[in-house]
Amino acid sequence: MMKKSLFGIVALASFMALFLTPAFAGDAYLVGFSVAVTGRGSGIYAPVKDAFDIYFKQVNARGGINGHPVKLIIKDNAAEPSKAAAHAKKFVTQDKVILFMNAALSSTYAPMVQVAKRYNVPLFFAGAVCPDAVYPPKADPNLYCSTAFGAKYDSRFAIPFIKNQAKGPLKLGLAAMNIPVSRGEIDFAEELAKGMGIEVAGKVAIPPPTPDYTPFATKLKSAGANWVYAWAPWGCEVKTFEALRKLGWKGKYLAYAHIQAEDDLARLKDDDFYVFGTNAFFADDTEMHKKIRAISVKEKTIYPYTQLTEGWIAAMVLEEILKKTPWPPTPEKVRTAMNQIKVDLEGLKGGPLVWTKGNHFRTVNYYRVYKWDSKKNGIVIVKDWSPLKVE
Amino acid sequence: MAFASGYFKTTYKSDLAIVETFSLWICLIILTLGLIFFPFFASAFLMDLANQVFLALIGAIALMLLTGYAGQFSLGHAGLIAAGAFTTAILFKELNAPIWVTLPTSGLTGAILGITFGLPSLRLKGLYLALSTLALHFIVIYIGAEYETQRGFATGVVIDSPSIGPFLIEDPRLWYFSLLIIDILVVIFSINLVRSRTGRAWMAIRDRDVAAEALGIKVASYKLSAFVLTSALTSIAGCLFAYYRGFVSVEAFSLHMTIEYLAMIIIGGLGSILGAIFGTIFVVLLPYIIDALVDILHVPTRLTTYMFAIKYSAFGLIMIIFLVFEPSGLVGIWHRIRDYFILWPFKHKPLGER
Amino acid sequence: MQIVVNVIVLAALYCLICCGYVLIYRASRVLNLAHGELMTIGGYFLFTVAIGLGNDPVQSFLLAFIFSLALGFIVYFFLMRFMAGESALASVLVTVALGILLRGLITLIWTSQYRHPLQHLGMENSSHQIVEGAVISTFGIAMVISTVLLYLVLFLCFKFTRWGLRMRAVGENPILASQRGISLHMYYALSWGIAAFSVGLAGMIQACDSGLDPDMFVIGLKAFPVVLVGGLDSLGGVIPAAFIVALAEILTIHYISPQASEVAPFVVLISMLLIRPWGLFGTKEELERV
Amino acid sequence: MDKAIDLTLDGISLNISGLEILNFISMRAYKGELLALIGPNGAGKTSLLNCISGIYHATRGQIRFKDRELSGLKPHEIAQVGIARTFQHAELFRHMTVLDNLLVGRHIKMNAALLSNGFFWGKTIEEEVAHRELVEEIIDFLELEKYRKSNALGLPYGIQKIVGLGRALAMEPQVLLLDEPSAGMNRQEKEDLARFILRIRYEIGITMIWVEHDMQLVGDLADRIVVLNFGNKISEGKTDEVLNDPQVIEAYLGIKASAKG
Amino acid sequence: MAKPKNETLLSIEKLEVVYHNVSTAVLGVSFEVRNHQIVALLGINGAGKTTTLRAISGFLGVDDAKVTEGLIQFRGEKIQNKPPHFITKKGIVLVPERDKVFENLTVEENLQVSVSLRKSRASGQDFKDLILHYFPVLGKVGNHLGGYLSGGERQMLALSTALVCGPRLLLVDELSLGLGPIIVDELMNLIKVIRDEQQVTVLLVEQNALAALEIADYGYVIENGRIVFAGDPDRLRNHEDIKEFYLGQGERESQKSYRDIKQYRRTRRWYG
Repeated sequence: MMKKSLFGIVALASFMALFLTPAFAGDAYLVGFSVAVTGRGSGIYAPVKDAFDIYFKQVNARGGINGHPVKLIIKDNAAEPSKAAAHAKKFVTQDKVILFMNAALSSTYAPMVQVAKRYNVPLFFAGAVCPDAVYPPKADPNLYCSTAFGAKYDSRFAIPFIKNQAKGPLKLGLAAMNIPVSRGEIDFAEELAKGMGIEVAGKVAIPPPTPDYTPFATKLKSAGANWVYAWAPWGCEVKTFEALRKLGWKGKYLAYAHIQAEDDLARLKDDDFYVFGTNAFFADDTEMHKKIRAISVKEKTIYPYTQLTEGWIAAMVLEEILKKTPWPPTPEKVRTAMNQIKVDLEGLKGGPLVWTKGNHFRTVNYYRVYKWDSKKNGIVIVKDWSPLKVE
Repeated sequence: MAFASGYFKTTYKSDLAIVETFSLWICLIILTLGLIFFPFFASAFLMDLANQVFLALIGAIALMLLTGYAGQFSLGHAGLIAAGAFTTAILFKELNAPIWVTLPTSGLTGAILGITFGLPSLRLKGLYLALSTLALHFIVIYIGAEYETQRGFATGVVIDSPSIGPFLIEDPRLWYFSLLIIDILVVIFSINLVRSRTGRAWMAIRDRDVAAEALGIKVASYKLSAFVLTSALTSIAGCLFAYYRGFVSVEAFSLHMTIEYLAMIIIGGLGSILGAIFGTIFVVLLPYIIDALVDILHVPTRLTTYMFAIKYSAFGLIMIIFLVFEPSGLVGIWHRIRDYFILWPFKHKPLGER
Repeated sequence: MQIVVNVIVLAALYCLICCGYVLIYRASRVLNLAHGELMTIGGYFLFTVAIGLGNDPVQSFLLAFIFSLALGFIVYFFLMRFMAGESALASVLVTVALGILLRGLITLIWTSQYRHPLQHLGMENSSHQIVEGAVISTFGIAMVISTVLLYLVLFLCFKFTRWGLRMRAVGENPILASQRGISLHMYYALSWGIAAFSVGLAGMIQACDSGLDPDMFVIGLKAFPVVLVGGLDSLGGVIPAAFIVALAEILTIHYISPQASEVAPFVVLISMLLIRPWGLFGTKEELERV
Repeated sequence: MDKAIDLTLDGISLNISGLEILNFISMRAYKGELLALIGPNGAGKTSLLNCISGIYHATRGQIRFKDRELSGLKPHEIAQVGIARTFQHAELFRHMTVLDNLLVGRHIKMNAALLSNGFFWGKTIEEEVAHRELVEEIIDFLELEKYRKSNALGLPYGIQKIVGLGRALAMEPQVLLLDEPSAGMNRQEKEDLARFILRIRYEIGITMIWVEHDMQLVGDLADRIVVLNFGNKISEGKTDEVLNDPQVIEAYLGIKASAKG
Repeated sequence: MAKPKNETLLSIEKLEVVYHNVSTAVLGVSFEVRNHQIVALLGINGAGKTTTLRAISGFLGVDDAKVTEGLIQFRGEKIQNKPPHFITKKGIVLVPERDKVFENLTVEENLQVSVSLRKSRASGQDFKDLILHYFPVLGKVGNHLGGYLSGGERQMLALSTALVCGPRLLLVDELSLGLGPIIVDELMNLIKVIRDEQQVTVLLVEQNALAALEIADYGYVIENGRIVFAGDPDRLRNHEDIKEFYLGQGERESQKSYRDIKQYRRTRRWYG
């Protein structure tokens, strides 16, 4: 009976803990961050958190922003919408953050968007896909996005690129993962391609947990595709490519460059595997890259430095936002700051990231294409920054 | 005039009362008052947790009726919630249907799915049945994903807050009270059900189906009725879920959700509505309790990544601990604590008590 | 032709995964829902060992085998042993909880990054033309060969060795087996060990073939229909069932729609349950018992 | 005795996976009589009961209740016809109280539907109270008062059997099949059981087919006896006649019958 | 009470078994089995015989039963609540009432399954000869599955697999169940032979008291979980009550008919 009573007391104490949220120092910029460190797709989102950790450790070590430290309240939502929703509510009502962020599966977006709208607090997506509401011309006043992905825009760059690259008759294969985001983009790419007079040979949507990609690759190969375009989570893109190669497919492959792309290019060492994206690779070795690498090594980040760019950019943007937010900060002031952001990303992207009142995505999206070059035994740029205006 | 030295029932009707004693009435009234006044001092975060519990409770009670009372296993619970949510989403998007259309239609969809996927229960038992209902999950999710993709709702279908007449149910407090009323209805409905003819038939089938059939219970139709009722209730919960969250997306209905519901009824204690309530509160709040404990510990930011992984494991570990050491569930602990106070200062139950 | 090879490789993978489901179920009437996690961990074992040993595939694999086997024993002795006599549902839920625990541990130890053990083993996953128009990768071959070997060894053991015989006896009637002097714990642990080993092997080959990440566990769930179609308690039933399901899946990819391949196994499962609820080779009494 | 025939079995044979369990058994039960079915272990007595109550389906032969053909009916349909049974091992619903166990017995006599049950509206309450009264009568009849709200799981074996009997009685059957009701009872419990059986026989007047091992009980109580041995009927008739039939004594008491083969 | 000779092999004291933490099955049974004897434990269905045997042979986790009170001693060692395989290795082997053979294994395989206590002393071949010596029938059906055997063959196979374990004490539950009188006689005699030749002690649990007392050296009567009577076979056979209840041969006239039970004991109604 003693043990059982103890059990009850522990339960009661934990329950009380729910009500007692720790008080934060009043002089910090409070930012909420709900991220999928565990659970589905956490491989993409956890590095963002990793980058934020080291970035703001530095910022705070420098004395913070405008003389105030930045306090990130980081919560793990394990990619579950209900947890993301609860976190958002907690950030806004209990912690009184001035802005909150999301880096998780797209299913967590809507509940957080709801909170942002309802409580009129800006929400900043630092994770994967940008929701429609951030695009111009009528961007939602509370939603912002700095991520590399640009649904609909990516394919607008990719399909013409493939058309230009292809020598001889082009037969385009399309690969998506069977999740609405990915399939939507690939359907869009199919229309684009058809509009440009490209023959689409085969389109596959691969169910998320697939033990064997070979059957899907077989389908693409037997359809006679000599170029394949994939816009899906990285695992799906690269595994489809590998499966195609294992089948002896000789064509070329263009995939969206996720954070893992650089490492995998070096691993696969395949001359016909092209990746495109809006973030510069560490192969560029700019000053900024050296800096990130140095800090990452020094702080012993959990994820390799090559995967930190995405998070680093978001962190730079956040720093810029907070810089423009005069003390004492309010969501209102943050919003004002966010509507006139121009961040020089120092080579991490093709140009500055600019937010305006009507465009919370970026005014210009710069794309670059990389691939492995076995002659040079390194990653080379196939096509340098090409701007694509976002309107 | 003599006073009765205890509580006596004089009619069979009074023996049927749910709330049997005066003191129980007082407890209930205090609980109700607490529930009524809770929204007026709770933060929006706590309100959200309360609403989450209320939402989950409908599904948990439905599953309890099916598994805890009728003895049928199902792994398709998340699929049923998804079915309700997608019915709502499709009706809302395609026909701009109001809640008084979507809610019953969701229930109907659930009922139809219940019949379809209850049919294997006539031939299958236990694990076989559980695994065949897994197909329900995958098929519903597949259909949902197809709808989302075909209609171009890449990041999920957004649904507006429902309105009943002139009232727009958007405020968490309004949600709270709406859900509270629905929950109370569901709880009372279930309690009534399990103490009357239908419930007894279910329990008879669960305990000994051969004997039940020999007593004239149509085993097949009762199994089906359990599936239909559960599915309908669950789908209704799915509809409310869609409205409360304001969006529907296939990624939100993973198998993990099914497992959470199973955990609710088993940790709560199978075969008890009270157990479903306890289990729901426990399972819904557990991650946040661990969260809060982590907050109190003030783990350095650098280590939080590890803390999150540990937190994720802890959910599994706590489930294991419960299943291994407390098979009768939270309701078992509750009975022991209650007995302890009732019997105090004596240690043992008098003989002859059950 | 390629389609046939694809079916064979996929069926081999399913066989390898489902072997464990059946072994554990036959021995202790528990359906192990943490099987996918055991598989993933097998892959991670190989990854860790490969990094530690570096470019030594034979030793790496052997060590990873031992780890997987040991994991199975540990799971039995420290967890499942306590579930004897509990309801089937509770036992199954324990394995579910174990799965959650293991997934958390995987993220904790190995993070959520994509991993590629092949890099560290110093091996190539090249492809080989076996017949005109059909190609198979090295690890595809490895998958098929190890499946054949595993099943062959298991069948021979069950048929001709004393412990195999006793394992069958334990599966059929644990009480009588125990009364005939067989220590159940040992045989249950053995079945968990072999199950963890076989599924870990699947995980290792899978990791070499197409990389490793924590989400791999879902493949374990995808193999479910195979076990049910074959009959939960029938090891021999797994093989035809795996072929049927793999065939259905691959034909769907090719002739219906690739995304529908997700539900194809379940359609097979449901049609199977309508015709023979106890599976292809399962015993009818089995159905009554569970 | 009223000679109206209640139950007719006509050439019942039963094969289960190749094993001949019952072999062309014909017998009849007259209205209101207490018909004992005896025979050594494995003679097929319980199988015969299972055939009547629809749990097994006879391979050949017919079963009629009054003029109604019963072959092929499902157990619950047979229950609705008015044939109740008890089980050798009571088979109570373990997690339910005695009261609820008995109320399950009232199932076919109640007709409130699911929704009305859930809302506990007028009809349900009326029904619950009315049937509760009837069940209380059975509790009174079988002297189960002190176990009313106990869980079936913890009851002494003898009491479980009596509850099983009560559950069958609650169905208000016209024919009652008793499967070794006295098994596992001591003398005192058997005396009680005998009393209950007699009361059912004379007061309520239900036809009973009674599988029994205890020869004394059979000898004292039964009106008529049917004897089975290895799936064959070897004797049928008035109690005294059957018990003195040398063939029965041989089969039953296990004295070597080499002469007969 | 006549004291049997020889040293005590097995002694049970005030045994109490609880199933599922609630229902008590056996209440305070006490008896003992002496070396080299055949002891019969008689009683009707549900009297607690099988539970007693199961308690001696050990419970498994799957049974959800345990010995809560009392003592089971085998050669002076406490063995209650030990797992069955442990007890088998101590030399107590049970031939259960049902599920006595592995139905999906052949007869040969059934014999091989048993873990032998005398592994060091006898090779597998010796066992085979031994078994064929007692049960020549099994040699003919060696390749048949256990499930397809007749009742008698099944019982013989069960006895054989138990013998392979090399028991000191053989527990036999309902040897006669479902068997014809001739085969019962045959088996009973075989048990006696085996006892003599193999130095085995036998505890026989039977409903068929007549057959059991034929070969037993000592007998106990168990009723409602209690030993109500004990003695050597003659004493049991000649006791009026035993005759009445278990041998079915009491003089019916002398005993009270169930019809004549005084109804007023509990109720004030008379019937019949």
